[in-house]
Formats: sequence, C-alpha cells, structure tokens
Amino acid sequence: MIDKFVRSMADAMEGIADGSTVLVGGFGSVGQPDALIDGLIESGAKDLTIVANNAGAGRVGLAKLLELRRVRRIICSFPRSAGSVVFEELYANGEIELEIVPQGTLAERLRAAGAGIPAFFTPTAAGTQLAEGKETRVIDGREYVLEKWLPGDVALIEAWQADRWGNLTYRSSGRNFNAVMAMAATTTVAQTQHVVDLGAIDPEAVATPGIFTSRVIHVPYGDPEI
Amino acid sequence: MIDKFVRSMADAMEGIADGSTVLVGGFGSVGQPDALIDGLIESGAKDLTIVANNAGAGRVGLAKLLELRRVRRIICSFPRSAGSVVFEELYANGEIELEIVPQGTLAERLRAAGAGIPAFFTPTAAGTQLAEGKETRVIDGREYVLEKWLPGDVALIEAWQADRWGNLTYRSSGRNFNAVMAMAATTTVAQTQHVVDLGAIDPEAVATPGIFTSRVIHVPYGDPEI
Amino acid sequence: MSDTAAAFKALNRDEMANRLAQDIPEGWYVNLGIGAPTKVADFIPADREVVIHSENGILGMGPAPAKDQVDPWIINAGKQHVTLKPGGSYFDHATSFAMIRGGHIDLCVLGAYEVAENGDIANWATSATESAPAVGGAMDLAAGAKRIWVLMQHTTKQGEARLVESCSYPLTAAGVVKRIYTDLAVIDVTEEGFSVVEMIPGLTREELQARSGARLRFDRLNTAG
Amino acid sequence: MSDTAAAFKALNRDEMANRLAQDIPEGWYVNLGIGAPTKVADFIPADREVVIHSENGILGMGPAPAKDQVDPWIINAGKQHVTLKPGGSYFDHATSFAMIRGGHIDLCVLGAYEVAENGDIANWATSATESAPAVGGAMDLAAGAKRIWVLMQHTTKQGEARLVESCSYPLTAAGVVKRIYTDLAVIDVTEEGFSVVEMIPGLTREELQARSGARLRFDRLNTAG
Repeated sequence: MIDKFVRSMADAMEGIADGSTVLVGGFGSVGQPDALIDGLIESGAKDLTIVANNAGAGRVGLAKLLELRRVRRIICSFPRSAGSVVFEELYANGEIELEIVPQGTLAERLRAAGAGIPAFFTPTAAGTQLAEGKETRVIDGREYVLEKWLPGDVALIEAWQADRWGNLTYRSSGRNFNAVMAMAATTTVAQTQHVVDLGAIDPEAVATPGIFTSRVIHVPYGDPEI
Repeated sequence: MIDKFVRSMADAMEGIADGSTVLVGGFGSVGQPDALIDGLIESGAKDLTIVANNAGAGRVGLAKLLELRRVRRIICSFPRSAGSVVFEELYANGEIELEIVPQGTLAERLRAAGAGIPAFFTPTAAGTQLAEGKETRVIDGREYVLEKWLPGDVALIEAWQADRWGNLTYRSSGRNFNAVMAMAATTTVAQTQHVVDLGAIDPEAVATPGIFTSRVIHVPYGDPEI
Repeated sequence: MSDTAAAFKALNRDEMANRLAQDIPEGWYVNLGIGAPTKVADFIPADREVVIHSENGILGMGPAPAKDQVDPWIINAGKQHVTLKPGGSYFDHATSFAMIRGGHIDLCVLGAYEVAENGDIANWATSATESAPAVGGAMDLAAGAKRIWVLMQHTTKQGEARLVESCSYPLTAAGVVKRIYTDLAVIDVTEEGFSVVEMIPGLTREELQARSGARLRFDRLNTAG
Repeated sequence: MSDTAAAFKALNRDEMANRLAQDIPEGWYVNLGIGAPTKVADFIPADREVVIHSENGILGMGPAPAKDQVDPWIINAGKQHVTLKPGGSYFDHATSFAMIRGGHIDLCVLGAYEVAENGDIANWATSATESAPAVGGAMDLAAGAKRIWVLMQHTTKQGEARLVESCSYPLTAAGVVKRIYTDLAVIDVTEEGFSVVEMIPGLTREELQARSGARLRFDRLNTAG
C-alpha cells in the first residue's frame, strides 16, 4: 500500500544533505511551512542554498536558519521586507550570497525544473541590470532574456489537505509557490493541516497530484499569523 | 456588469478572419467543441491554420472543415487515426500542409504562448527527424531542441460549467488541451454544458480563470460518443 | 524651486487614486502595485465591475475585510488582508505570472521613482549598488501587462523631477509606460515623448514644465474639463 | 529462418504483459503506451499499488469498466474507456506532459519497431518519407520518463530482427531504452550492449542470438528460474 505519511519530523527530514538546494514555499506568512523549517534547523543540515520568495523575518524560522549560518546562498525575489533583520545583517557583512530573481521568473524557473525545460526566454528584466551577463535574443522584434531552470534537491511546502498518495490541496492564497515548488524538487516534503482518506479530495480539485509528493507529515499548524 | 455569454453562434464566431490560426480543444471525442467547430464552418472563414491534437474523423466536424478546403495548414501530433480519411486524402494530394509536433511539445508551445514565453528548450525529439532544421543546444551534457511558442488568434474549447465571468471547469479527461488552449489565444470561445451563477464554482476548483475566456455560449451538448 | 502663493492645490493621494480609477473601464483585469496603487481599488465606481489580480494567486480580489472578519489565508501581494469576490479564484504562482507575462492583465498600475520620456520606468532600486535590492514582481508586471500606468508624485519631496529624459535609477523595464497620473497632471507617454492630457485647475503649463525633467507637449491637452 | 520442431513455446501477448508486470514495484508511477503495453495494467498483482498515468490528463487510472458502467468522459490515451481509482486526479495536457518530461514518471512501457544496442528506439514511423506520420506522445515519453522498457515481439512476422545494432527506422529517442521484454527473453540494454537476463524454457542461447540483429551477452543471464 502506498503511504507517504511519515510519523516523525526526523523521518520527514531524512537524507537532506549538507550543500542541498532547498525550496521553501509560502508567500509572506501564508503557506509558509514553519514546522518543516524548524525541522530543517533541527536536522543540522548546512551549507544550504535556499530558494524562497522572501528571506525571513524576525529571528525565527527561515531567519533563524540564516542566523545559525546554515545558508550559503539565498535565491529570492524580495529579501528586504519588514523584519528581514537577520538577512540584512548577514548580507551587509558578506556572510551570505544573494541571487535576486524577479518573482515571475522565479516561479517560471521552478515550474521549468518540474516540467523538464532546462531553459526558456522571458521578456522580464530585459534591458535591466538583472539581465546583465545573461544571454539575450531578439525574437519577433522584442528582446528576451534566457533563464535556466531551478531544480531543488528538497522542497518544503505547506498543504491544507493530504491523502496517503500525497495528493494535496491548499487554502486560498496559500497555494502560491507551494504548488510550483512541489513539482521542482527531487524530494518534496509537505506539512498538512488535515489528513483525509484516499478519494476524499475531488479528482477535479487536486492541486498537487501525488506524483509530485514524496513525504507528508501531519502538522495541525493552525492559521497564519494575522 | 461583466457578462461573457453570447446568445448566438454568430456572436460566438464574430471577427474570425480568413487566415486565422484556430486552436481546437479536445482529445479524441472527449472535450471536443463540436458545436463551435460547426459554427466555424458556418462562419465561412477560410485559409485557416488549425492546431489540434487530431486531424478529424469521418466527414463531420473538423474533417468537414478540411473537406470544404478551409484549412491551409494543420499543426497536430496525431493526424492519422481511426477514420481520418479526409485528412489523409488531402495530404496525399498535397492539398493541406502538415506540421507534426510531439504531443507534449504541442501542449508546452501552447502553454508558452499563454505564459509569455516565446521559446524554450525541450529534450523531446532531440536526435530525431522532428528536430531537423531546428536549433539545438547541449545543456549540462544533454541535447535539447529550441521550440517556439504557438499562439492562436482564436481558441475553440469545451467546458463543463461556466459563469458570467468566464470561469470554467471541465469534466474528467475533458480538460486535456482545452485548459491549455484557453490561455494561448487572443480570443477564447467556450461552449459550456452548464451555466452557473457567479460564485457557484469553488474558487479552489476553477480550472480556467475567466481572465483567459473571451466569450461563452451555452450548448447542452450531452455526452461524448461512446 | 519654491512655490510662493501657488494658485493650484495638488491632489492628495486619495484624489490621485480616485482620478486614475475613473479611467478604468468595466471588465478590465487589473493588477495594482504595492503602496499607493493599491488604493485605486477603493475608488472604482461601484457600478463598474473590474477584476483585481494579485501576484500571489488571486483573481477577483475584494476590499479589505472588517477587523473582525479577517480570513488570515487571504492576503494580497503587499501582505495585507483582503477578501475574495464571488467569481474569484485561487491559483499557483506560475499560473499567476503566466497571466502577467502572457499579456492577459489589461492594466497594471505601478508606483515609480522615475519615468523617462521613452516610457522607461525605474521603480525597484534607488542605486545600482544598493545593498540587498528587492525586486518582487515589479519587472514581470512592467514587462508583461498590456498597459502600464504609473501613479506617483510629480516630483520628489526635494522638488526633483520624476518625469525625466532618461532614468538615473536602475530600470524596471524599458519603454513600457503608457500613462502617468501625478498630483498635478495626467500625462501620456507617446512616440514624441510626454504629452499632457489633463492638468489640475490653476496650474499653468509653465509651472508644470518647470516641475518636469523633460519637455512636455500640450497639443493634446484636454481643456474642456 | 524456420523453426522446425522447436523445443520452446514463445510467450503470447498476455504472457508477455504478465511477465513485465511482475517487475513493476509498488508505488511506481507508470505510463503504458498504446497497444500491447496497455495490457500490462491487467497483470499487476492485486496487492501491489501502482499508479497509472495517461497523457490526456489522468493519474490513478483504473481498469476498463463493465459495458453498462461506461463513463464516456474517462478515456485513456488510446481513446478506450477506463475508470478512475480513489486517489486519482485530472489535469490539463501541459501539466500531464510536465509529469512526463520532468522525469516524474518512474516507468514508461512502449511498443517498438526496433531497439538498438545503444538504447535507441524507433516506434513512431516506419520510414522517413511515410505519408502523414503520427507521433502522438511517443517522443515525449521516450525522452522524459525515468526509465523506458520496451514490450515487443522479438522479431517481425517475417522473422526479421527487432533488436539491432542501429535502427533503420526513424528514431523516437536516442539511447533511452533500459530493458526489453519480448516473447522469447528479457534483455537489458547496458553500456556493453544487449545483455540477456532471462530466456523462456527450452530456448538455447544460439537460437536467441540467431533471432537478434546485434550481439547478445549472456554473462548476466539468470539461470536459477
């Protein structure tokens, strides 16, 4: 019987090696897999590349992972936000590498990794400093930038419902990067608010089919902070 | 008030010019927008490029459109199927141009058109005759083929439910190319089995958000042929 | 530049947002940038259906909820709590930016540091060497939406021009801005450069030109209103 | 080549499908090509959960329904009526081929005209100038799945070899086949070429080699079974 549920956080984190590229879902605090991020901290994995829209806030979660010097490089669209104090300190001191990627390009590079597309042309950032050093091409009179896929070794995501095949739903704006990152990693680990029986999710409303999910852990995490 | 419903087939077909590229949804008979294809025939539009997975069967629908010599060129993955007699006659006589595209590349080229990606690299068809004359590139040791987007002037698709904003659902395997083509055309016309009130479709289960839909016509078309 | 006894009263932020909102026709799909542009939603006439898009996977966004009605799962791109209208839908980030980059968004309203007379926009970083710049979805929106309108103060607090011949700040996108709404005027970006279509009452052409860093044309100025 | 008084009995199509099915472990995501490969689903042991994928947007496909239970909306890639298991899901063609091309499908079973000793497969067109060739999803599957197993007769009806040094028919994909199940044997495609791992009872190595168009290795032959 296929059963992707794991019973402990240690099992959820199994095999995350030093040097891994870890995709972390969420947008702001909605859909952010807090328990899995804490699990990653607990696992001790270091020298990580983190891919996330933001670079953490306060001194917990992603910010704590950064503060513990576990992250060598962060790839994100909006590192500087309210409370991103840890990131800003590390960056100012040259203790973390930063790759800024426009939000849509970030999403598309992840989707491309999931879809077996190693590179694509995009109009985003053409003619700007974020295209410097990148291959460009004029197609039908417009300039485009060549962007590469962005595969992860591990994706940490937050779901709303999950069944034992790893079929997932999300809640409202919690789908965001979670559904995209689920496709893009070798190992995708989901924390889910609810566990449901196989067949309980409408086949038309499965947001992430189980083929993209490696492991699921039940974490009744409650609502995002208001 | 936004209301994308049109009341007549003539309104649904308005503005489809000679020489248009028309995307036609469906896979086999499931999700094939038969009423809209008949509407296209009735409209008299000619010199068309048709993009569809198949090239029609029997002498009705797409096959009839071909038989009436309205189609200059067809882009599809599987033209030769049970009953594709009209296509095969025209092709043998040199009366229709054919561009064969692997099914996944076809889907991805359409998605790319919808997503503003003018070109992408794919492993599909590398080293085969379908890659002849195309730009290729070795990325991380593997050969890929550069494929261009495939935008349509018009998409004809079949939905299961629709509301006045043009939000759509599909039924079972009827989603297929319909949801992809809906994104890829300047004008997307849907025939829907059911009309529902705004808000009746679960916001988590909208398969095609209304932003991709231009016009909807209510056609209680029944079930696909068994 | 100082304004002694000015005969005009610049629009405040609400008035600017209101002015822009009047020009959005029914049925448009609209993305409103973080900050001042977000306010535009509050001023779209109630009898006009406009569908608001948010980068983080929402179409059909509604206004902010009452404090005791907050659904913590529904936030906009600025991370403020919002609501979903009937007919709204949720989707993932790749689909959301497919809508943007694929040209399906009729209008995106952005704030800006500078707009150049060729339509270049600079709104994401104030210098090329800035520490930890943050771009978010600005470049995708600027490059992808069918039309970009900018909503910004006509000058900086220090009185420096924001309408310029060529941007001094790092570009967000080249040649994309179609129209600018400021506290002083509505200006189209045309092939011939900036073309003023509307000015606030009491302001003279000379005063507006003096507050602008590139030549303004007035041949399309609407003097009826 | 004629077989007089052969001491072996070649597998029929059901037996071939059954043989292959035994090697699919629980939990794999599997796409079964049109034709003979489709039959593999019928022989997967009942206590083993395997998730079947269909290109037209189905994951978790179940067996054909009883005649009076047909849902006309659920068809497989071969346009036959099928069912959906609990846990199954529907999605669009772009997502379906993202699963394929993105390497998420553990196994794809394809039919073939020819397989070469370097893993090249030819299964979509019988000549380069064929009128109206039809490729369908074959090239995506061949290039994208984690592993390709071929299920085919060992020779053509005319007795010509299908295991060859180099394909004479147009390629579907280069160097992708990992294993071949025929009516006579199970053959791995290795860096050293074809390596026989299993043969039907009564067949000699010489007989199998005689029916093959490239050199077979037997050093990994499982003689226990």
